[in-house]
Amino acid sequence: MHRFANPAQFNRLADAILPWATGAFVLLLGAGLYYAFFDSPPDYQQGESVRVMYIHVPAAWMAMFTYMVMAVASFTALVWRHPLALLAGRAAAPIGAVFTALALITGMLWGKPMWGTYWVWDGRLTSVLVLLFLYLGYMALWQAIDEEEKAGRAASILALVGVVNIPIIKFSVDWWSTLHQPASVMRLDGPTIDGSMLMPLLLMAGAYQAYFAVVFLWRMKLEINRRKLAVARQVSMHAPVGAE
Amino acid sequence: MGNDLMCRRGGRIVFDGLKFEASAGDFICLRGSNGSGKSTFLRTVCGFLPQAHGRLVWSVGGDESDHLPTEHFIQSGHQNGLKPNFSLRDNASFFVSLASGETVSHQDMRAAAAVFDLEHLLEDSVQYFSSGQRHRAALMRFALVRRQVWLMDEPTVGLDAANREALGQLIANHVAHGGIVIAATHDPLGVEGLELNMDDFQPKITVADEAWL
Amino acid sequence: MGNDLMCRRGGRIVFDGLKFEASAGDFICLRGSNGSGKSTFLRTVCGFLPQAHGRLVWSVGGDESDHLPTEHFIQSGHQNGLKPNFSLRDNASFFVSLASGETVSHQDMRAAAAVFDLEHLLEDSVQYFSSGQRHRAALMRFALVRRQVWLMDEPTVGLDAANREALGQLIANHVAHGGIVIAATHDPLGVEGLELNMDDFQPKITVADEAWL
Amino acid sequence: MSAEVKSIPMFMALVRRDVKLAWSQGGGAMLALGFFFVAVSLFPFGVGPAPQVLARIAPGVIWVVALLAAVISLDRLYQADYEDGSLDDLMLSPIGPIGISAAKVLAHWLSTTLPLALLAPAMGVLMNLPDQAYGTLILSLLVGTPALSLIGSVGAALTVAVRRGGVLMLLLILPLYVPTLIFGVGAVDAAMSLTDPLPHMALLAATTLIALVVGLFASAAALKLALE
Amino acid sequence: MSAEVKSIPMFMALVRRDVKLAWSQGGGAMLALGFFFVAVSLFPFGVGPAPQVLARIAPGVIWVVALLAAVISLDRLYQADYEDGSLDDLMLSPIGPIGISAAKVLAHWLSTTLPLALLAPAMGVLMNLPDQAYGTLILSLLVGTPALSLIGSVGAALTVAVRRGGVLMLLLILPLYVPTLIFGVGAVDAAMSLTDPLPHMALLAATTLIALVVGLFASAAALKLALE
Ligand code: HEM
Ligand SMILES: Nc1ncnc2c1ncn2[C@@H]1O[C@H](COP(=O)(O)OP(=O)(O)OP(=O)(O)O)[C@@H](O)[C@H]1O
Ligand SMILES: Nc1ncnc2c1ncn2[C@@H]1O[C@H](COP(=O)(O)OP(=O)(O)OP(=O)(O)O)[C@@H](O)[C@H]1O
Ligand SMILES: [Mg+2]
Ligand SMILES: [Mg+2]
Repeated sequence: MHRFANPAQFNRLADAILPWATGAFVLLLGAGLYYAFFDSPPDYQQGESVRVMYIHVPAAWMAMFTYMVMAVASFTALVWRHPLALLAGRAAAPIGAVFTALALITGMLWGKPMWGTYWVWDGRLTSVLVLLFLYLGYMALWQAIDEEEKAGRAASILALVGVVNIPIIKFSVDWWSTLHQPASVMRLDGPTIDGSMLMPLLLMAGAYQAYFAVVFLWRMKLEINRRKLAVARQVSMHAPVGAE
Repeated sequence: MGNDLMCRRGGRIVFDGLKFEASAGDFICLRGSNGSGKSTFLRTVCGFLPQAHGRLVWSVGGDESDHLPTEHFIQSGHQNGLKPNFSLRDNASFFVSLASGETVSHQDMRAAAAVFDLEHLLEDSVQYFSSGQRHRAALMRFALVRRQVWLMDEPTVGLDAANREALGQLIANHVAHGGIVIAATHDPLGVEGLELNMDDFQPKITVADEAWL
Repeated sequence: MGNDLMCRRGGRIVFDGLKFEASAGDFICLRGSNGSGKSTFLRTVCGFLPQAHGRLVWSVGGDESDHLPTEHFIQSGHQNGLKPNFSLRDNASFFVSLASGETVSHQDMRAAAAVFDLEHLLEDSVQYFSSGQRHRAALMRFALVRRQVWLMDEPTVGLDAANREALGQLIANHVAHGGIVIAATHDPLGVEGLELNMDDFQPKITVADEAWL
Repeated sequence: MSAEVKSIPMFMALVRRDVKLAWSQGGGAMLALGFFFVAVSLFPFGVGPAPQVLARIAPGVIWVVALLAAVISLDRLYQADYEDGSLDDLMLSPIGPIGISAAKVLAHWLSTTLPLALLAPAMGVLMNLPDQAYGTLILSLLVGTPALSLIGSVGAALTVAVRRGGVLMLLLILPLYVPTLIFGVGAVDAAMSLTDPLPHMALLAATTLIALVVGLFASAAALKLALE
Repeated sequence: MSAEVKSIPMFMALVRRDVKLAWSQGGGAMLALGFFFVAVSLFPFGVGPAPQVLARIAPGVIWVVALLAAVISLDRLYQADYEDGSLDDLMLSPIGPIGISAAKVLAHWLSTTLPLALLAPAMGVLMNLPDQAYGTLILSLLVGTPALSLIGSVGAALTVAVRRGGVLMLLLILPLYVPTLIFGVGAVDAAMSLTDPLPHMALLAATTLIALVVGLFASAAALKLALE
């Protein structure tokens, strides 16, 4: 376990992955945006506004995916007391919050033309809002407790409690028949969406994944450096105090 | 019993390389200047704080273990753990039933109160106690519950001369009966024992390189 | 200055017939067992508690008055009056600006902190202080603001030997410069002065007939 | 003598103490009940006394205010014990962290949220709730309030080391209260409109069960952390 | 050098400290704002999202919740200082008890109730408040909230010596809040129905003025009592 704990090793690994991930992000995003906005048909029901989908749907997926990353990191941190896992959770949280906010905002913008209102209190929308609050709560807990390790473990407990919300997001549309679309891509019996729409959707999803990888690794490196700096500052602050 | 302990709080190392051993009948008097880590050490022994390094070993009846089962010790810290709205009797009887699941007899209660001359205050609500009376009420627990190991953080605070003497006797008596007492204090306690000076275990490098790991 | 004082708390008479006098350069050491009324006495002198009987007279520059204007004294009690979220510097500078309306210079701040060896903790948040550090932070006020009369309730609590000495010197120094210090304590302070033992003023009849009046 | 058997009297002692504390002078139970009563009775002033409007919003207002009252009293569930040092003593008792949070949650429910449920019909009268909804209102509160205590306990334990962690607790737990609120109000609304409240009740009970499992473990873990 | 002139910097120092405390980690201002936000946003869950029902009750809900948020944060207006001993130091400062309560009320208003008023439009959106009512909503809160702080200060000072005097304070001050609530909601309702909110506003302002005079003196007297 502690072989991967080594921050130097992690840094090396991150440095190796980062350029590839960045390249993949640029390529996938370019292709995805092109197909989404220029080379895919408007929907026969929704017209041009269907193009919001290519931003909305991958964002919603990533909101849940990132939460799971955070939850796994939290579990690792709590059970194996792995400091790098604490940092991983901390690095993932703001990215997830941004994805969630993006899914919410694009959903709301899409809702106005489709449902005639920005917001309804249905199961899917509500549980995604709860997800946003969970991200915010996680980050707030990190902020609120000065002692970093303690803060991180408190936040990890919250993250694990919040995992309950993920299946609710996923299955709320099936449990309560509501306004929101049920799953058409990620379902057990294969996607039910037309190929001309599926392709740009998957490209965009890939781009979001690559984006996540880039920002996540970059933030991890940042966190590690920040910790190192904090330690160094403490050395200079408290060194003369020690009873030599 | 403790071996090469290191303890960290808020990312800073508080003490390092501490070794100590205590066996039945020992009194360990923790000394050291303010902030040297006496309270931190006691809370580590209680199991509240994890040690960053080193091992605490307890051997009870031949078995060695990392954690001392809570049936074997009792502690009192900087806060007194009393509910101001309750009478002293209620506070005490709750403490006993939580610690041992038993109810305390009227007689035992009075005997325990007598140690620090609190009989006349038993029915009074703790919020009207003077600071010294309050502290004595907190110390009453050592006379209420039988435990082998006593951990005391600054037990003399606010006590007048007569009660300090009573405290010294209580400790001496416990030690004489095979108990172990570890007490952090700045005052003389009038009990013979080993001294452990926390100033001797200040970390050489205040922040270890792998502190963040 | 005080004459035949009696003080009542919660319907009970705490002390009775207390007489004392203090003039510039006096150090009065309040003694007495727990619950004898030391804290009550100090709070009466502050003006927080009304005396049930008797008169407190202050003469400042020839004028006699019942209440000592707050510009002349400073007190510290069982609680420390520090905000745990703030750094020591913030706590101290707020205390000064509230007490005197002035801002304290960087230099004065460091000098005051140096009295109890707190310079290195100035920027730290008080919530991470050890108990002794916290108490020293509370005592720092006496070095921050110039007042003639100092009222101290158990100033030695939790201080290590070096800081007790510093406290003794601070008091001795103040008294030598014409200050008045009244301190309630169970510990020796190492300063010469008058002793006032509260045990001598316990009420003869515990419940006075006119207590309900 | 097994540890479990010995722990039962300790557990009961803790429950008794906490109930007694909650009801002693200045305890949290009175505060929550007072808050519940006063806040609900402000609504007719705020919204105006039109009976059909009040009736329409009655289940929602009663549930929301009950929930807020629970939050207010949960704020100090562990904080008070932490501040006066008795949390240390509790944690050293043989019942362990899970036992402690179970006992404290039970005591909170008995002393605070249960009385809220029992007081609710009176609030229903104030809010002009239709007759057919009273039974479901009480029942939904009885089934749903344990979830409030349990979820709240996690928030309270997580923020215990944060001085006046009130806001943070609010932010952490109120989103988690949303399902309970929705199903609870749903049941009462169904009863009011003379449809079947059972599906809502079943979901409410499921929420409470999930809260029971997740809540106790998470509270216990958070408590241990708090003392470090 | 007169005492008044010297007291101004002390007064300002106290106001600054209290504002800083309210906004520091775990301070009361964040709690009140969080409570306001969360409690209002629970109503659509509770009452159901029907826009016209929400709009109908919007002024009442926003005012009632703002009032409850103020009460929650007032609970510890003096209590925190009393418990940590700094109330002793304050009372010995030359600004005197009236100065202290004036400074603390001002700080409370600046740090807590004023932000509530500024946050209110956002809550209006959540509650589907009609466009024409926003101006009056903010104005009514600006005029009315000082009364909340002032009246609350009396209750907080009276109960400071009672441990966790929360209930007591609630019962003491909430009835006194009713006039403010009625006039405040009345003004917003008037604006919503396109009638003149001015008479309501005038009454609201009068309430605040009365609270100013009575509140400061009563708080100061209660504070002196608390330290005995
Ligand atoms: C704020 C409002 C909205 C939120 C929070 C939201 C949330 C979500 C979430 C979480 C998913 C992922 C579901 C999954 O993977 O199973 C999703 C997918 C989706 N959403 Fe939304 N949504 C919102 C509004 C809308 C609107 C207005 C529409 C269009 C009518 C819409 C259409 C879709 C579609 C087509 C999918 C993909 C379903 C699939 O193929 O799996 N959403 N949304
Ligand atoms: N708030 C109060 N209400 C009623 N009685 C009180 C109150 N505070 C203290 N007393 C009682 O008044 C008496 C004197 O208390 P005081 O705090 O003055 O004692 P003290 O001499 O300072 O003792 P210590 O050395 O323990 O600090 C005690 O018997 C105490 O029980
Ligand atoms: N909760 C905390 N977080 C971070 N650091 C802390 C915390 N509590 C104490 N410390 C720091 O740890 C060091 C040791 O504190 P500790 O309370 O163990 O000292 P102590 O020896 O008991 O001192 P005292 O004689 O003053 O009681 C101090 O420098 C203190 O500032
Ligand atoms: Mg200590
Ligand atoms: Mg005293």
